[in-house]
Amino acid sequence: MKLWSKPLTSLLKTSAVFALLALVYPVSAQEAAPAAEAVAAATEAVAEAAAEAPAFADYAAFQESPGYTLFTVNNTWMMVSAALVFFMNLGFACVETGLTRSKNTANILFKNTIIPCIGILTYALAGFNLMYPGADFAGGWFGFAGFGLGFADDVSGLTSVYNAGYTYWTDFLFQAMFAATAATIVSGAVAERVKLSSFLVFTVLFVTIAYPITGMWKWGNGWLNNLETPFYDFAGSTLVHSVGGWGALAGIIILGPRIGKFKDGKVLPLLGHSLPLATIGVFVLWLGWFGFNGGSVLSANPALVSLVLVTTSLAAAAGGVGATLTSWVMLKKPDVSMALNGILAGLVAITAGADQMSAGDSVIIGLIGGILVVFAVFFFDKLKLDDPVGATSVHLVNGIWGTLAVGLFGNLKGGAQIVSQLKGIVAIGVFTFIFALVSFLVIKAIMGLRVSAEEEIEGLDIGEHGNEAYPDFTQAHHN
Amino acid sequence: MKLWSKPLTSLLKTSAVFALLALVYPVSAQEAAPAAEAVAAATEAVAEAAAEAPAFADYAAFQESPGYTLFTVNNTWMMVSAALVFFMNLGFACVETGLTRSKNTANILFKNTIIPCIGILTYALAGFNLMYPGADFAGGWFGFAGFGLGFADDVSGLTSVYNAGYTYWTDFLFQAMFAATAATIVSGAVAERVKLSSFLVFTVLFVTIAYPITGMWKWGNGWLNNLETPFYDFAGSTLVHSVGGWGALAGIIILGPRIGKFKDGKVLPLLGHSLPLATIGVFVLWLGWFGFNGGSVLSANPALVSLVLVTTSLAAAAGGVGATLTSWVMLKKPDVSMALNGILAGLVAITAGADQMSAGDSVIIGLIGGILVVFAVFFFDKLKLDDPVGATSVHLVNGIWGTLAVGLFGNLKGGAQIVSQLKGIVAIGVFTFIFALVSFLVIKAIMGLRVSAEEEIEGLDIGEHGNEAYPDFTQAHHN
Amino acid sequence: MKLWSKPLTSLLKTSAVFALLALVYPVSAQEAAPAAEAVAAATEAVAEAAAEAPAFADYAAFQESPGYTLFTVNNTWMMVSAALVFFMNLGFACVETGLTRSKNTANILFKNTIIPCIGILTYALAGFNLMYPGADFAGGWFGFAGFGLGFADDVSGLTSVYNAGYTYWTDFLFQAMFAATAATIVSGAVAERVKLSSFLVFTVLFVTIAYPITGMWKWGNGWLNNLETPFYDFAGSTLVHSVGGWGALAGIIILGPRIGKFKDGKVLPLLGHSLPLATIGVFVLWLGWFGFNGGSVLSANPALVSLVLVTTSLAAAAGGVGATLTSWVMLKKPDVSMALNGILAGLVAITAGADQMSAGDSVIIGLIGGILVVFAVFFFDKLKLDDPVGATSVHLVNGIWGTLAVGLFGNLKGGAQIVSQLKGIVAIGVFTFIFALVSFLVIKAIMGLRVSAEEEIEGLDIGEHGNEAYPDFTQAHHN
Amino acid sequence: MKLIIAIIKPFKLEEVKEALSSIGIEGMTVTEVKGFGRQKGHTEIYRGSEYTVDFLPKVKVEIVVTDELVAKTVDAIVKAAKTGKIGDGKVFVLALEEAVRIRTDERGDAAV
Amino acid sequence: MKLIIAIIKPFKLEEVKEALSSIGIEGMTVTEVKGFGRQKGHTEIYRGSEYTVDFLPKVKVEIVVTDELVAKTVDAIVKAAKTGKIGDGKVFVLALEEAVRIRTDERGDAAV
Amino acid sequence: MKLIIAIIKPFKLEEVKEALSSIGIEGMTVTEVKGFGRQKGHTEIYRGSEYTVDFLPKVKVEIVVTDELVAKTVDAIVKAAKTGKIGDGKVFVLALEEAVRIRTDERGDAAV
Ligand SMILES: Nc1ncnc2c1ncn2[C@@H]1O[C@H](COP(=O)(O)OP(=O)(O)O)[C@@H](O)[C@H]1O
Ligand SMILES: Nc1ncnc2c1ncn2[C@@H]1O[C@H](COP(=O)(O)OP(=O)(O)O)[C@@H](O)[C@H]1O
Ligand SMILES: Nc1ncnc2c1ncn2[C@@H]1O[C@H](COP(=O)(O)OP(=O)(O)O)[C@@H](O)[C@H]1O
Repeated sequence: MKLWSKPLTSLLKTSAVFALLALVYPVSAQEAAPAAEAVAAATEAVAEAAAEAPAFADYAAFQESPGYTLFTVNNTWMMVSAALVFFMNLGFACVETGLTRSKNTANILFKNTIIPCIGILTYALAGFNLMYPGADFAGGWFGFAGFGLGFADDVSGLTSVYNAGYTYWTDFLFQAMFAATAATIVSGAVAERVKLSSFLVFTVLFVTIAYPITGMWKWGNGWLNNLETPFYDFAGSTLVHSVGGWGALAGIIILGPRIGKFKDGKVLPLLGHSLPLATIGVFVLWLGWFGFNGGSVLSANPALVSLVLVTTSLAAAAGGVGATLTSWVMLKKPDVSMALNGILAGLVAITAGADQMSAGDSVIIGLIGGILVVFAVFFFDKLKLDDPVGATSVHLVNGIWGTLAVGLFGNLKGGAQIVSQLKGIVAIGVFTFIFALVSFLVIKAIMGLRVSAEEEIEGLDIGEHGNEAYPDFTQAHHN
Repeated sequence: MKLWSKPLTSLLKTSAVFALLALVYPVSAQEAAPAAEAVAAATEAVAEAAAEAPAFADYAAFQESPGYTLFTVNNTWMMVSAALVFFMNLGFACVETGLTRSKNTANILFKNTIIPCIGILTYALAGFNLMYPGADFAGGWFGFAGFGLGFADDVSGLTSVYNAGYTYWTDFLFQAMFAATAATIVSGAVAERVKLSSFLVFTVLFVTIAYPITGMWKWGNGWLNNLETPFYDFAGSTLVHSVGGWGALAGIIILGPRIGKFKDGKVLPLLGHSLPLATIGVFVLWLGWFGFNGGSVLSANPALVSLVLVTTSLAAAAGGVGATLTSWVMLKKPDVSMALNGILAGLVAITAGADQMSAGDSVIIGLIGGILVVFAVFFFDKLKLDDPVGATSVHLVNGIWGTLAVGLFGNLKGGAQIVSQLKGIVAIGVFTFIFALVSFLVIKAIMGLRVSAEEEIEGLDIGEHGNEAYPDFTQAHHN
Repeated sequence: MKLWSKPLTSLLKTSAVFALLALVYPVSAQEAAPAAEAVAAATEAVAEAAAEAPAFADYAAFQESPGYTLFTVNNTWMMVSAALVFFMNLGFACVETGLTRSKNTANILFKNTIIPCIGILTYALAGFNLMYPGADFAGGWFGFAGFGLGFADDVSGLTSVYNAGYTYWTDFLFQAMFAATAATIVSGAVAERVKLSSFLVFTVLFVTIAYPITGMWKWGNGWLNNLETPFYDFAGSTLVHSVGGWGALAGIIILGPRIGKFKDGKVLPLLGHSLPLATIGVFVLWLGWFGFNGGSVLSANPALVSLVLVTTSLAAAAGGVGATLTSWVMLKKPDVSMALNGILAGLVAITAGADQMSAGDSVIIGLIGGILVVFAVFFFDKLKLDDPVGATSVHLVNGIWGTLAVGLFGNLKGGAQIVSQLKGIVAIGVFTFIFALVSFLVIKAIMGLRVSAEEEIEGLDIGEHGNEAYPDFTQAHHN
Repeated sequence: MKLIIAIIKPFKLEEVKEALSSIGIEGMTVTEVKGFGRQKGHTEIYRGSEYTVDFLPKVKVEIVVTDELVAKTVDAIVKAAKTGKIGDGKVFVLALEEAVRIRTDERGDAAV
Repeated sequence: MKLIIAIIKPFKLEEVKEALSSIGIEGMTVTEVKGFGRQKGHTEIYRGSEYTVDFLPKVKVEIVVTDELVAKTVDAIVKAAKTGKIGDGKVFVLALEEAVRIRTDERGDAAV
Repeated sequence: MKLIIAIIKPFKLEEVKEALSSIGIEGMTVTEVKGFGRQKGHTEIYRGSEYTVDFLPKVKVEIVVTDELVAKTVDAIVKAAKTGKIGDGKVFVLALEEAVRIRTDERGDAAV
């Protein structure tokens, strides 16, 4: 692969990237000061409300109180956000299905359908109480508040210890939807060869145990949240996306590449079967991110939420443009799947600091994310790590990049913050990667992890489900 | 079909179902008491607001009043909910298209596109005023408030007699979106053989007359709402889903099966042509249910709406898991379309009591719904009733199950409630089934109900529309 | 083409249209008076809030104020609306992909993915400040507030001069999402033959310069907003849709038809490759219109927003029915793509006056829109103007019709209004059409506008991207 | 050995397959094709423009048989595929010089 | 009778069909195929990896004609399908032993 | 000249193509087909009902070669396509009377 075969054109095109960077400078130069203020104010307001809540005799009394309406607004926004995050499951299903072959379509759809089902149930059973074990475990590494859902019987229990801006149920719903996404990320990377039952066992372990434990370190007010300069991860570049990405990396290392992907030291692409599906998926994910990041403000605070939505959208747009330009320069033509990955990269990258960045910061973070994702795809291919949908490039690489960017740009930038970010990245990465690696190895030893070569060639749809995804359309499966 | 050919494995797998049930016990054990309180409080609050509304001289005066903001929040949530329920039309379109053959795709898309159009228009013309005829008809069997939309000219008319938490227009919009779904349910069951013009006539009758009349019995404050122990159907397991299901049952009885479905006493499956479409449909429907059930609280009441969203999501997840396990045990492999139907089954089943259940109750209701839907598909096949998309299994069987479940679980459980639930199920079932049966028979006599065998074999796309859904992809139609 | 070959049947069917019109009369007869009142009240309320805002020392003080909650509600609704308008990009992508051939699918998806990315970035860079240059440019033809995003540092700067009901960031987000749609409209019309790089250059010019300038004339408080009887365009029948439509018209004139479309004076249809995609697109667009029109109220005002959602939905439904009946009468069978176009036509048509119409008005406006779109498709075909997706018929023709309808129906009807509407239509049409024409000509001269005939025959997917949209499905491209 | 090519209506494939099975033929290869013949296509309309669909979906069945089975095979196909309506299709017979079973390298009649 | 097999460029199908109609041939069967020949495929890139598309879309037209029509048919196809550029395709002619019209059981030339 | 028809397993296409290239054959036409033979299809279940997928995806490769290349070609195909498992497919050889290269109007061996 001669990637710089036409140096002059490349140079011209590369300079276009820099021209764009230059153009965004005016955007970037703006101060994000009001945002910072807003953050402080919001935090206070939430704290106050929390203090107030238990004062009411019953729910009716609370409804009569002046704070009830604002509480209702906040809760409404959080519910809308939860709905949008839920919808991301469809986004993942479409992206992963679109970027894989039609003979494995039913299998991938099934996984992406049953994972949120399992995720929501196990999160209700244990995950939620592992991730948010309560005040007793503040600063710790592990805590558990018992099985099942439930809360104190009086009105004060309407909200949990972790929020005062919306109800306990809303809290659970929003967090449960987040949990499901982490496992879904893995499913794309291991697609087209992993045994269904084995993967489902992994999913249960991953979403019930691994995700909540590292989540607790930060969002559950564990040790990472109590560093001198606390680790910062606004909506989960690390806690959700990198976690999924580490799981994906462990999976593709142990599984090995799909048959036919690498031959005589060359990469033979196994083409995804439907770009429309992949595109639908990316738009649905972008929409979902309005809730993923917008809801992570944990209130409807106008200044903060709207800033977050703007930084999120700008980073997504810049990611799309960055990946397009990079693939245009490097590959001579703009690759559609790279543009799509670029948007996701921008979204993942901004997620850690979406509330701390100016418009210009977010453009730069997204643009770099979009460039990174293209090189990351090359890089993993070089390493003969086969990730059909680019999950590691999107979620792991950009999850790390976005988390680091919090120390490099925006309100929190600074050396101490960089150190804290690195601590969080490494700690969560090491834990999750080892957890996933061991889980996969144990599952492999006990029940096997990969389908037979015959089944892989014929397709997992027939092998695992006895289904065909498109029985009306004749098709021979060449690979 | 030897369904228990491998008794040991089956046993093992069945016990997995029970293990899951056992695991959810802790979830289930939680009391839903706060919810019950919340219900009472909410009802009161709405009543109060209703009493207050007419006090204002004009809209501007109302806007100055302290209650205006809460009114605005409630109204906003209801509008968002209406949008989500509207989106369910796409969900139905995708599920029904995905589970049928590509030669009938244009026809099904057309029906699912034009039904909401017709439904909204006829509901504006008459349906709304049939379903909500006003206080004069309280406790009755039938009422009509005249053609067209409109309300008293002063501010008190901003909201209708049936609500005080949002505007008259929001009320109409939300209810109109509900109405369209009932007819859409029928369209899936009769697909691939029903004559287009005949079906459109049925749709107009069904959505303009049948649905509003039975709807009025409960939601329009008719006789079912005034039983000593009032019939309870929170968001329409019976009023919407069973009603659609009864219409579907009448349709498939009169139409008979598709050519090729049953041969020499055996079932020959006619495979749906696109699992991705079916999956997109199910996710869109699940999202829509956030509005369908969440909006049925008729306000943004934080405690109630968030509880409803949690019970809804848990039931959907449990339904998906229940159907997957059942089809895995019974059919040896997990069937994707069954998992999808299971999610819908769980959603339909929780709909009647979504605001009255604890988390654990909703898991059990959904799980049973998911198991039921698989057996219901077998059952209707046994009866040689051909329902390509499983509409009767999903909407009729689980509509009944969910309505009954209100008497068996949650805040309202008890003998008297069971009796009321049965009254409602039977009364609405008998009326709707007979209405649909007679309508179909009359239409059949006058204009014919089924396309010619030739057209059925060639596909309704060419026959009814002169369109091809996928002209780019060569395909011979084998069945 | 003998369109009236069966006069009798046609007559019968045509009378069905009129019967429907007669039926809607009761709906139509209702007065929309409360809406008018509501408008006035809302405008006042916003003005007041604007006056109040600067009174606070900082954001925390504002949060303590009684107005904060209503501000939060309004802002939340606006953010939800922005999300829905964003989602329209997926709608356009699906409609345009579905109505074109599979050999150009990757190209169309790419354009519809990168356009919003580019649009959001350039709107941040310059477009927003061109469209809303501030009070200094009131009544003018052109203004610019400088590059980049940003606002005064104190709390008063939370909202811009153009709104007081939501934050500056929300404002930007909502407007940026609108901007992207205008360029997307063009992309459908020029599909299957336009050179990618050339089209991207056009997009940048169009969305950064042309759209904001004419937008400023009305929404930026320019000269059209300061006519004695101000030009009225509630949500952009002209400012967004016609603008896109004029760009589309210029494009298809200069590009010429696709190879094979016109032969020996006959129209040879080049069939779109996926009706499911087109249908998904239309439903997503309809959903998006809840935000497009609903958000254009610029607050969550319950009376106004809910009225707008009802008029929008009724017009969409009537458009679908109108186009279906028209195509049924004219073409003997109901064409699915016409029904879909009809819904969009109704939506575009109601957009200019969605807040000024009664339910009945909106049904009539939508119905006429649906009829118009069918004839417009015939008309452009007659002129040998090749528009694969009907963008000119939907957005240009119905943008004009809807803008005119504001002078013919509803609260503002009257001679003076008609004159103002015509002024706006013509002024914006002339400017945009010439801008687009010149842009296309200059681009054509410098870098070429159309792919080679060979590439067009083989498909732009291979030519422009080296991608295949559906590599799994064998297909020879006949045209 | 002969190569028999049958062009039939798609929905007749199942019956033809069964008819062939019942006379002991257990190998065939099926292709989806489009046919043009006396059975005229339909005139359809897309977005207001008429067009003719000339090519109708057909299925091509290719069967290699030993010489003695040819007549029986042709008859079985004709019987099973006939509806009596225009467009029923054709059967063509060609001489085959050699047949090889890839798995075993068997040649000639043994390979069929 | 002969079986004529023509492999042509897909976008030439319409012209070939018309050329055949104009010399009175009213039956043919069309299959979508992929061709490999002197016309080399393109090198494309998917997610950063180069690959070659060797197989290009072609259309195969099969026509059975009576012996006297063979030359005319071949010429008509060659003329209509020619662009002069590489990849125009091939025409092959095989001897046919028998033809049967399924609808009527007609055999031989009458069945064509 | 002969027309060689090979029915092979789809995933063997690449190897067969390379085998043919290596003996100097640079033209072939490929069709996706469904095969029915000794290799029985699988019994599957859709929504609770069992059904048998009789027709398995295969690829048909058609190659026209000059007479002297026939044996070599058949051998190359058989070698490359063999897995030894049931369902490997068949190779058929037919006599060809004429071949024409559309682009140049060349006839006979020159056209192959
Ligand atoms: N001369 C021919 N060569 C090749 N295929 C033919 C020929 N004539 C007919 N066919 C095939 O047979 C099919 C049926 O032929 P048609 O003329 O429509 O009806 P019939 O079989 O009743 O004569 C056609 O669609 C075409 O696929
Ligand atoms: N020997 C052959 N056997 C079968 N098909 C062939 C043969 N040679 C060429 N073809 C078919 O003809 C098409 C065109 O051939 P190609 O060599 O590319 O160009 P040309 O027709 O100009 O010689 C190929 O794509 C292939 O489908
Ligand atoms: N008599 C036949 N005529 C045409 N095609 C055949 C015939 N026999 C086999 N085939 C084709 O060869 C394929 C493989 O044949 P099969 O009997 O399954 O295995 P094997 O090649 O090992 O004998 C079949 O799927 C079918 O496409």
